[in-house]
Amino acid sequence: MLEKLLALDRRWIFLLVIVALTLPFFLNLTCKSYVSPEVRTLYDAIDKLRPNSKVLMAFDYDPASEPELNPMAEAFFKFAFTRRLKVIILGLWPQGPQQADRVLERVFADSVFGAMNLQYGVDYVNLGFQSGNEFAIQGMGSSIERVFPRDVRGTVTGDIPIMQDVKDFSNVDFVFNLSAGYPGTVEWVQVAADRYGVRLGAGNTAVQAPLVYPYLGSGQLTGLLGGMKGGAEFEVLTGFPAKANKFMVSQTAAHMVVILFVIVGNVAFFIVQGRGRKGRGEV
Amino acid sequence: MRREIPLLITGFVGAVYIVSFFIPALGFVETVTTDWILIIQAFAIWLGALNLLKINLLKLSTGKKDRVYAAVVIVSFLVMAGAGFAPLLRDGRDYQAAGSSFAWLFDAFYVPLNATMFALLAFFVASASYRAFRARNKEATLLLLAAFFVMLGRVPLGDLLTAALPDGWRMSSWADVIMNYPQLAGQRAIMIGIALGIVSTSLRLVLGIERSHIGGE
Amino acid sequence: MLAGALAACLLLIFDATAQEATAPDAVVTAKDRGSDAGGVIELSWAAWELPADVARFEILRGTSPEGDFETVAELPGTDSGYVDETAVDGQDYYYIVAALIQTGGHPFVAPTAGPARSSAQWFNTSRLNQFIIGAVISLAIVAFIWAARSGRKLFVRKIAGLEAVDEAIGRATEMGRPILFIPGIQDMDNVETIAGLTILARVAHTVAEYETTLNVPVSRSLVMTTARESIREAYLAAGRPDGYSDDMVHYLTDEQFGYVAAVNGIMVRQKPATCFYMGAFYAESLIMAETGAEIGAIQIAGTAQPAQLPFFVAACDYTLIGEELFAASAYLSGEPRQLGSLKGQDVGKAMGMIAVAAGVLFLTLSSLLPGVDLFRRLADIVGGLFQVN
Amino acid sequence: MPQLSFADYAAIQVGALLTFGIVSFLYKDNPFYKLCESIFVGLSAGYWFVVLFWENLVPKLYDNLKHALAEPTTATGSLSIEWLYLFALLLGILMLLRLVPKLGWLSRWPLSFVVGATAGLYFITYLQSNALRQLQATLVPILNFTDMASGKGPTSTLNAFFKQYLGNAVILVGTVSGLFYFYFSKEHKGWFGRSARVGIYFLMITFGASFGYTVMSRMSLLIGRIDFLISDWWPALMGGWM
Repeated sequence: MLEKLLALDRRWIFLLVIVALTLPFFLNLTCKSYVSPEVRTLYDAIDKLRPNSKVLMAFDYDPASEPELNPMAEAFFKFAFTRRLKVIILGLWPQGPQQADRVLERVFADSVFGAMNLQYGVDYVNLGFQSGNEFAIQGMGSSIERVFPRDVRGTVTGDIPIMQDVKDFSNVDFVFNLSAGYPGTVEWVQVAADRYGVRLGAGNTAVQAPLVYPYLGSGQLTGLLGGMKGGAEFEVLTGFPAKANKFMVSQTAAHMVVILFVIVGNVAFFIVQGRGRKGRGEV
Repeated sequence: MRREIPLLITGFVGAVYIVSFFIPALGFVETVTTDWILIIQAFAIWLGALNLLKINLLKLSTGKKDRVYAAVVIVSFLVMAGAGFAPLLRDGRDYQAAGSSFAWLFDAFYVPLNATMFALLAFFVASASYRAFRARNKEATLLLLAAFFVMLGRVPLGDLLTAALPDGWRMSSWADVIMNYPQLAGQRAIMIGIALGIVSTSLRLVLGIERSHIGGE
Repeated sequence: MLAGALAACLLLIFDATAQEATAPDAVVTAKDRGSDAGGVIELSWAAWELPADVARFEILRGTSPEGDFETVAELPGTDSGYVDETAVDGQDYYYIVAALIQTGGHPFVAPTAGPARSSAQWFNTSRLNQFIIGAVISLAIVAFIWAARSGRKLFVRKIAGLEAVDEAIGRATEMGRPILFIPGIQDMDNVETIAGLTILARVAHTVAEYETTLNVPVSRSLVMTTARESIREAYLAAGRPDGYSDDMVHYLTDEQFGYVAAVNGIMVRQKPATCFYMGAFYAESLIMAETGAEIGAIQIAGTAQPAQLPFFVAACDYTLIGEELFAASAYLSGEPRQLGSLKGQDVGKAMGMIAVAAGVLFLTLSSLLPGVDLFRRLADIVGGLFQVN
Repeated sequence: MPQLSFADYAAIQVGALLTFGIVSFLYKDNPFYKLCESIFVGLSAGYWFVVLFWENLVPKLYDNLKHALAEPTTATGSLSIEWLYLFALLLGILMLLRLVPKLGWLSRWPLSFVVGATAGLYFITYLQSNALRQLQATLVPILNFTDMASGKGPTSTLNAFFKQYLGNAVILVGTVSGLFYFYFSKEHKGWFGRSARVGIYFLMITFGASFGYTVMSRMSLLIGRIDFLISDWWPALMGGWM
C-alpha cells in the first residue's frame, strides 16, 4: 500500500492541484491576513490626495503576470475613482496598456462605477505604450507630451482635457507602477523618484517584490503591494474585495497541496525504508 | 580551405570583439555585429521554415494515419505567414496593427496556447516536488528542508504554525534568511563558475581548439 | 601573476586620485570624459551652494569666453551635472550654468567654466583591471593548453553526469529505443548553445558506434545547420558516414512553448530511452524533464541558467551544474589540449578565492581596528581589482 | 456582461478549446492535444518567420542599405557606415547557400562569424557581470565591529540578526566552498574533498530554496487560465455575440 503511494500515478497530484485551484472560485472564502505596513502606506498616501489630483499609472507587465497584477490595478482604479482622482495610464511594456483596458472594462462592469459615468479624456486617459525603458521615464521628466504625443485613440495629447495642465512629473501627484520585471519599479525609483522627486508606489509580482523591498526602507518607494498577498490586502483595505482575495485562497490551497504531498511522500518513504531495514538488514 | 577560413573568421571576429571592449574607438563593433547576427538569423529562418514544410509534406505524402496533423502544421504556418506578409501588398509595415487578421490570430490562438503551455508548470512543480523532495540522503534532505521552509514561509500557514515566536522570527523570516544567505552564496558560486567556464570556452573557440561547430577535426 | 595584477591596480587607484584635482574656487567644472571615443565633455556643479527651490538649470555653451552662448540643455532642479555629447574634438568650449528659481526671482548664474576640450583616448583605462584579469586568466588557460600539448599528464576529476553518458547511450541501444537530444531553446549567439552542440558532437560519435537512433529537434535554424554539420562529421569520424541523415535534426518552431508542446509530443510517442538537455533553458525545463521522467527515460541535463538548475536537479538523473556544462565537451573529448583549458579555469577560481579571502580579512581587520589605515587601504586595492563599470 | 463582437466571441471560444486541448495532455496523449500541438507549431513558426522579416530584415538591412544608397558618403566625405551592412547581406546569402548541395559548405562562414562574435561578447560580459561583480559583492567584513561598537543595526528580527552576525560568514563560506566543488583539477579527497562536500550542501540548499520560492508564481499562471475560463469564456458561452 505504502509502496504504491510512493510510486503514485502523478495524475492524482494533477487532479488535486486543479481542484485546489478551482474550488475557491466557487466558494465564498477569504484568506484572513493582517495588513502589511507597506500596503497600509500606499493606502494612506492615496487616501490623503485631494479630489482631482492627478495619478499616473504605469502598466509594465504582460499577460503572464495578469493574475497577480490585474487585481491590484482593479482595486487601485476603484479606489482612485471613488476618491475622484484623475488617472493617466501608460505602459513601458508593449502589452501593458491593453491590460489597463481590460481591467477598466471590469471596473465599469461593476454597476457602482458604471453609474459614475466617468469620461474618457476627462477622468482618465490611456496614453499607450512607449519604448525606451528608463529613457522614456527620463523624457517624461521634461515633457510627458513629447514622450507620449498621442493617446491610444490617436488623439493628440495636448488636446486631451485631463492633460491640459500636465506638463511633466511636477504636475503629477502620485505615480503607481505595476511591474513584472525590467523595465519596472527599479527604473521608476531610480529615475522618477530619485531624479524628479516623484511620489511613487508600486505593485509587484511575488518574484519581483524582494528586489524592491530595500527602496521602501529608504523612503524612495511610498508603499508596495507584493504578489497576490499584497493585492488581497489592498482589496480588503480599500473595501473592494475581489479577485486577489479569491486567487489568494486558490494559490494558498494549491501550495498546501504541494506541501502536503511532500510530507506524505516523506512519511511513506521513511516507513517503507524502516521496514526494508528490518527485513533485509540493508536498504 | 573549407575548414581553415571558418576557423580564421571565428578567431578574428572573436579577437576583435574582445579588443574593442578596451578601445573606445572600436565601440561601433558591438552595434554592427549585433545587427549582423540579427540579419543572419532572419535569413536562416528560411532554412528552418523550409525544413518544417518539407518534413510535413513528406508525412502528408506517406499516407499514414496521422497525416492530417502534418496538414494542420502546413496550413497553420501558411495562414499565419500570409496574414503577416499582407502589408507588403499595400506597401505598409504595420503587420501587427490592431484589428488585422494577424493580430486576431495572435490573440485567439497564440496567446491561449502559450499561456496554457506555460501554466502546465503549476502541475509539474507539484509532481516534481513529490518525487524529488524525499530525504534519501544528506544532500536530498537539505534540498527538501530548504524547499519546505521556503514554501511554507511564503503562505500564511507558515507564520501561523510559528505564531508563538515573536514578530520577525516566524517562518516567513526563516524563508527570507535562507534566500538571502545560503541561497545567495550557492548562487554566487554557480555564477562565478559559469563565468570562468564561459571565458575558457570562448577562448577555446577563438583559438580554434574547440571546432566541433564547424564539423570537428 | 597575482602580485603583478595587484601592483597594476595600485597604480590605477593612485592615478585616478591624481586626475580628480581641480581648481578649488570653480563652482562648475567642465572637463573631457576619459576613456571614450571623443566628443564628450562632462559638467559638474555638485559643489555649488544654491537655495533649495531651484526649478531648473539652463546650460549655455560657447566657443569663446566672451561671446555667443547658446542653450544646449535644460535640466530639472535636482540635477548636479550634465554630459555634453555634442562636442567636436579639439575645439575649446566655455559653459555657463544658470539656476532658475521656482518663485521666478533672479536666476543664479555660475562663473563661466572652461575652456574644456574633448578628445578620444585609445585605451579605456577604467577597464584596465578587467583587461589584466582577463589577460591573466587567458594566459593561464593558454599555458596549460601548451603544457598539455607537450605531453604533460593532467588530472581532471570525475564528473558524474558525464560518466553516465556512455551507459545511457548503451541502455537506449539495448532497449532499441531512440535517444533525444535537446540543445536548449536559444540560438547560436549564446555560448551555452555552442557548448551544448559540442557535447552533441561527442554524443553523436558514441551513438554512431552503437548504431542507435538519434533525434535532435531544434528551435532555431542556425542551430539546425550547425547540429547537422557536427553530427555528420561525428558519424564520419566514427566510420559510419552512411548512418547519418539530415533528418536526425529537424526544426520545429522558434517559439519557446510551441517547441515544448512538440517535444512533449515526440517524447510520449517515440518513448526515447535517454534524453539529453544541454544548453540554455528557461521555464520549459521542468515541462520537458517531467515528461521525460514520466516515460521512464534516463535524463542527463546541463545548463548555465541558475534559475532552471533546481528543476533539472529535481527531475533528472544527472545534472551538469553551470561550469560543468562548459567543461563537459573538453572532458568528453579526452583531448589533452581541451583538458588543459579546464586547469586554466581552476587557476581563475583559485585567484578569485584567494582574493576574496584576503579582501574579507582586510575588511574585517579594518572594522576591528579602525585606527589602522593600512587594512582599509589593502581592502580598497582588492575592491579596485573587481571594480566594474 | 456586455455583448461581444463576433471576432471577440470567436477568439474566446477558440482560446478555451485550445486551453482544454493542451491541458488534456496531462491525462494522456490524445488526438485533441495533437491537433493543438500541430496548430501551435505551425502558427508560431509562421509568427516568428514573419516577425524576423519585419523586425530584423526590414529595419536592419533594408533601411540601412537604403540609407547608404541615398547618402553614400558622410559630411566629411568618407563612406557611410551603413555600407558595412553589405557584408551582412553577403553573409545572409551565404547562409541560404545551404540549400545548394555543392555550395553548402559556404554557410560555415556566417556561422563562424556568429560563433566568433558570441565568443567575444560572452568572454567580456561574463567576466564583468558574473565573475567580477559577484566577487566584489562578496567583499564584506565577516563581522562589522565598527557597527557593533556603535550599537548600530537592530537585532530584533531574525533577518537583522543574520545581517549583523552570521550572514556574511555564511555567504563567504558558501561561495568559497561552492567554488571548491567546481574545482576540476584536484581529486575531491581529504580536506579538499570535505570543503567541496560543504559546497555541495550549499548548492543543494540553493536549489531547494529557489525551487520552493518559484512554486507560488507557477500556481498563479494556472490561476490565470482558470480565471479566463470562468470569467471570460463561460459568460461568453452563455451570452453569445451581437
